[in-house]
Amino acid sequence: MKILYFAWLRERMNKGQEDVAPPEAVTTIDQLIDWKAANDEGFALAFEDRAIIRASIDDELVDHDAPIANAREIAFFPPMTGG
Amino acid sequence: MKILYFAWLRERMNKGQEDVAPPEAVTTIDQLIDWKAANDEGFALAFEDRAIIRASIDDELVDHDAPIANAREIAFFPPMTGG
Amino acid sequence: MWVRIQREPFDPGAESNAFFATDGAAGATVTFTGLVRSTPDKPIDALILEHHPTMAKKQIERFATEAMEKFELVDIAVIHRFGEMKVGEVIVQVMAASPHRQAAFDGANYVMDWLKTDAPFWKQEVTSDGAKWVEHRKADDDAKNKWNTETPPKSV
Amino acid sequence: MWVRIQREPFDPGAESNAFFATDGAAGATVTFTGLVRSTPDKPIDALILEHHPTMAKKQIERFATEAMEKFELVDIAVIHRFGEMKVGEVIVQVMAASPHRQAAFDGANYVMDWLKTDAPFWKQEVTSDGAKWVEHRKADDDAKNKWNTETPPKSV
Repeated sequence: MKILYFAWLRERMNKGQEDVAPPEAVTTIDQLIDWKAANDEGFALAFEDRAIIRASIDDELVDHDAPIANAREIAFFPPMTGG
Repeated sequence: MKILYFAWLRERMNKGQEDVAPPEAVTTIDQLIDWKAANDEGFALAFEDRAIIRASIDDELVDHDAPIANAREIAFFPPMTGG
Repeated sequence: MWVRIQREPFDPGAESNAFFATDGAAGATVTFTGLVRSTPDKPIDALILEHHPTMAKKQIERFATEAMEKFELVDIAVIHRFGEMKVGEVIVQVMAASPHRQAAFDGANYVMDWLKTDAPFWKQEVTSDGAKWVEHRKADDDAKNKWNTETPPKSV
Repeated sequence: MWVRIQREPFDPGAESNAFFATDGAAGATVTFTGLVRSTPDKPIDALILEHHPTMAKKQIERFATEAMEKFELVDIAVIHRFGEMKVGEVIVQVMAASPHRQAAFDGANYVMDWLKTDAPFWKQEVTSDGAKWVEHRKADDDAKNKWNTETPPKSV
């Protein structure tokens, strides 16, 4: 699946997107963050304040306990400041 | 003092304004209406449904019990329908 | 704060742009635009607005001033027409500018609610049957009451 | 109902006029216009908006559709820019048309409140010190809660 990063999360990750292939045991957004953080120091640092980070699956906002099965694209980003 | 009539009140009165000189005993809008109605059949008819008629003294909306002393111009009109 | 009462039609978008140029720096602007409406089940040919000139100006200026004080507005402007207007023409436009969007919404809304019930304008709808006075709507009285203004904007 | 997300500046008054021409027959139109603000105590040179293109369009379309259903609207339209914009340029414009003025106010207000917190845009303020991400405001979360939407507009 593809992960997108936006705003300061993109800056901290130093990339706007990447392809990942988490193991089957990783079934939720939270577990995806855990798994990435364990394998990627930059990610762990960028997601330090995890509670404020928002996520979407295939263009739909989701909570961190949302299942990621069948997700094509997962996006992570700071709270929105549009309008 | 001058009395102004607007909208269907003007049409029923068949005039937009007139000058009146009520006796000293006439001290409120209500008494002015009573006095005019007693002396003017057209006015009595036009003001039949008196409760819905609104009044202003010198460009300020007033209740029917407002004192008319020092009034230069009194306006009578139906409920407003602007905007 | 300014109020214009005029017979001539005006360009609503051009008025908004002029207002933005002056007060857009505030950040948020809310514009209410009321147009002459004709519906299939109640078609009209035109609208004729009668008004009490001096009092209309004074009342709308009062509501606009109150809105400036009540909400955190940088500016508010009102244009209201009188006379005859065709379907699709603008009757009234209220523009409110603020650093805070809710204040801009509330300012324009407040002025419209009070204007509807307490500004001396009277509408006639013109149809093939002639001109007919529009009746005051009870809903308009209810609308202004939502502001809980303890001292209604009238003196004496 | 339509939503446009674009990089190019647009003329807010011309957009309003086009909207009136299509939907003005409804009677009441409320337009919210948000402009790039620079204040003396917090001057900025420009604003840069980053966005998630597909999700931004989808989310705003959802809020606009919900507004159509929730209030008695004839139409609602949203234009939101991304990329770099200068002080005084328009960031966002929402236009809501209804036979009832309160519905038009509520429709535009509702879309703005949800858009602020749940549409994927992120602002950077550009000053002589460089570009700095704007922080999300708690007040914006509170604003959307006033609608008492039991099911927040997100799925899953």
